[in-house]
Amino acid sequence: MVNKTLATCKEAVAGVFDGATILLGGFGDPGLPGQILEALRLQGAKNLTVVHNGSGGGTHSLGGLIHDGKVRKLIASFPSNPGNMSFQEKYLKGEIELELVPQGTLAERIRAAGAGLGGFFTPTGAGTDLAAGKETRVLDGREMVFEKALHADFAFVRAYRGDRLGNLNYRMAMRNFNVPMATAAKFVVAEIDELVPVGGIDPEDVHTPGIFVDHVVEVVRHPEYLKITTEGR
Amino acid sequence: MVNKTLATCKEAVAGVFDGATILLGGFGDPGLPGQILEALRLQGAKNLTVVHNGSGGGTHSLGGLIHDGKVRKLIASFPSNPGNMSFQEKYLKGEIELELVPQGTLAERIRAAGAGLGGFFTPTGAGTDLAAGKETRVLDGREMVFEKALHADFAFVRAYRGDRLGNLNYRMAMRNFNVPMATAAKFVVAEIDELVPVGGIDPEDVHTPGIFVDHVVEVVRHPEYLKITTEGR
Amino acid sequence: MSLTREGIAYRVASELPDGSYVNLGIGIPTLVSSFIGPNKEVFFHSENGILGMGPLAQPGHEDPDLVNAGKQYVTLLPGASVFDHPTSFSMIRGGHVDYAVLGALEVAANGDLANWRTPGEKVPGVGGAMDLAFGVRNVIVTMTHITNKGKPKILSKCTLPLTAPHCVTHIFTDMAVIDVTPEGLVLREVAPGLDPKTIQSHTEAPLRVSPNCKEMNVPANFLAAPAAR
Amino acid sequence: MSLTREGIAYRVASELPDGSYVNLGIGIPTLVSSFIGPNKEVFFHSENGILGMGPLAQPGHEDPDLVNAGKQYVTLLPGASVFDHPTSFSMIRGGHVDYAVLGALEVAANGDLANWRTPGEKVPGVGGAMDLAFGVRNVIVTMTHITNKGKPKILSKCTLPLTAPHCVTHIFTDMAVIDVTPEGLVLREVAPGLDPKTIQSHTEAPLRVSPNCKEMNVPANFLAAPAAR
Repeated sequence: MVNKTLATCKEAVAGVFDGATILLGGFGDPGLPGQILEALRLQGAKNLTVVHNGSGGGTHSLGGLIHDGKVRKLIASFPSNPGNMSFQEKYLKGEIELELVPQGTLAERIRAAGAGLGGFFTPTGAGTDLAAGKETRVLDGREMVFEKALHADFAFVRAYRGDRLGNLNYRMAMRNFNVPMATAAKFVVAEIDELVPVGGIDPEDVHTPGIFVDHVVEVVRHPEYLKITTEGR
Repeated sequence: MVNKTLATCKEAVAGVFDGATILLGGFGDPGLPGQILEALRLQGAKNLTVVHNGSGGGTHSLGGLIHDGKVRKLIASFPSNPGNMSFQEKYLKGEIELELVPQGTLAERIRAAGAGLGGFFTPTGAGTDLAAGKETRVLDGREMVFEKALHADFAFVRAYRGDRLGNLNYRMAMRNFNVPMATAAKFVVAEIDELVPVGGIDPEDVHTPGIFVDHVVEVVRHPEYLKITTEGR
Repeated sequence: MSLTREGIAYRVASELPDGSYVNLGIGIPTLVSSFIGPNKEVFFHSENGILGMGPLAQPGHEDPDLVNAGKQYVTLLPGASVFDHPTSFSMIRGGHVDYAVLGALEVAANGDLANWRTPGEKVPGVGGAMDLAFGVRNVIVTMTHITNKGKPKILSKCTLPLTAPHCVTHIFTDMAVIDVTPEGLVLREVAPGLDPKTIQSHTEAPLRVSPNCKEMNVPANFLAAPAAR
Repeated sequence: MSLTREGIAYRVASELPDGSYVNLGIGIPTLVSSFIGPNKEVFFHSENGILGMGPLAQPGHEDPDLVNAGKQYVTLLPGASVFDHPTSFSMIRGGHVDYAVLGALEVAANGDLANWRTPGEKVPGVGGAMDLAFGVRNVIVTMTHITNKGKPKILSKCTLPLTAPHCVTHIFTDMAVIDVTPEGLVLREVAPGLDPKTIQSHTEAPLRVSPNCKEMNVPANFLAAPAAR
């Protein structure tokens, strides 16, 4: 019988090796696999290339990974949030490399990798500094930039419900980068709020089918998360 | 107040002009906008380019459009079903042009158009007759073929539920080509089983957000459809 | 007189047609949603995967899984939908979003937009700004007409790195409403009490004055003395 | 003895590992799903947007919105999901589907597959065949070993237009199980009563006989006299 459940986040990150490329889902808190990230920070792998919309913050989770010097390179669209001091310090000291990618291009490059495509032409960025040196051609009457698929060794995502087959369902704005990221890595683990029996997610409500997912790990939301719901932020 | 509902399928096709390119959703019966198609056949526009997975059959709906000589060109992946006599006869007489596209490439070309991308590289078809004369390059270690976005003037799709804002929800295997097609034409109309009040589709169950849809038209399923459910086929 | 930030947002809100799909950037643009009256439906898009976004969540009623692109807790209106990033940026890049309302550092007479990289900025970040500027049909810029050092932001040519060339269609400032046309910038409205000559004096790029140029219709509580700038 | 169509399907079914994701083509491949025993879970994918497909619907219980790639009314098993074409072909082309079981007209020693265009065919159709052949890691071909005119289908080089080069990994026929390896075709199993020499005589491409080559383990009711071919 197929059983993709893991008991702990520690198991989820056990295989991460030095130099690995990691897709991290989430946009802000929704869909961020915060507890897997914290386990990853404690696991100790280094020289990581991390793909995420932002750069995290604080000293735990993604911000912590960066703070601890485990991230060699960040591929992101908006790493410049004023709260993300660790990234900014390391970046200004030249201790972390940054590949800055427009948000839609970042999502599409990840999707392309999961979909087996080699790359695509997008109008976004043509003629700007972010397309400097990139191949362009005119398609549908517009100048477009060639962007390559972005593959990874690991993807860590966060969903709301999951089952032992790896089927995932997201709440509200949790889907964001998680849906494409779950398709684009060799090893995919989802942090979930609730493990449900097979059939517990309606076939029409499966947002990430289990074929894309290697493991699910059920966690209790971190108090920080719960605080938000009751106190605001 | 926004109201995208139409009273009849006739209104849905009123604007179709000679020489138009039309995306037709559906795969087999599920998701096929059969009654809009029948209205289109009666409307009389000709020299149409039709994009659909197959070639229809019989003398109504898509098969009828072809039978009546309204289709100049078909862009399809599987037009060769033995039942589709009209297409086969016209094709063998040279009265209809065929652009044969692998099914996944067809879906992706339509999606690319809706997503504002100019084209993409896919491994599918590299080195075969269907990629003859097409640009190729090696990406991710594989030979890949360049395929262009496929735009259209009209898209006709079929969904299960819809609201006056154009939000659509599909049942079971109805999504197929409808989801990408609804994004890729200048004018998009959905045939639906049930018009529900705004808010009647849960935000997480909207499969085609209303931003992509110009109109919805509620229809009672054709008896042919109902026959299938009670008698099988 | 010049418009307050709320005044600019109010004026933009009255410009958005019934049934339009609109993405609001951070800053003044965020304020626009408050000024859509009850007589029209405007659908707000957030690039992290929301269409039909409602007001900010009331304190104590935040949904932890529902934030906007600025990471604020928001609500959904009836008829809203949620989706993933590829779908969200298909809406933007595919030309389905009708209006993007964005802040700007500089706008050029040809519609070039610079809003993603300031000169002194040490860490760059682009987010969805380029996708919006390249993908959306109508790009409305909202900003103060001049910098806080009194320098014009509407220029013959941008000096900062571009977000996108030829993308801005309308400029709404505390002083004026300006359309970007193939023939250059056209002054369509002026703030109450200001005249076209004054606007031109604060604008580096040449302005043509529309034959229909008029004073903006903005409630008095959204107006400030020029000194307030 | 040789295997019936059901026999070939039975043998393929026993090859599919627990937990594998499998797309079945039309013809003999469709029969495979009937022979997955209760001791393993195999997930069937249909390219029109279904994962976790169950058996054909019982007459009178068809769901009009649920067909498979062959347009037959099907059912869903618990844990199934439905999705659109782009997602479905992301699964195929992106290498997420573990096995494709396909029919073939010709297979070459290097794994080249020809199964989409017959010589006399007047109207071409490709469907999802190329996406499957290019995208899926393990491509299992099921077919009769020779044509109904007695000619071999396993050739040194395909004569018909290719579906994909170098894609076939395993060949299951009524006579044999053959693996496609970098060193060429390796005969792994023979039908009961047949010997490698007989198989080679019906195979144009050269076969290496695996040191572990053995008789197929197939129930007697799935075997037919060679004359039945």
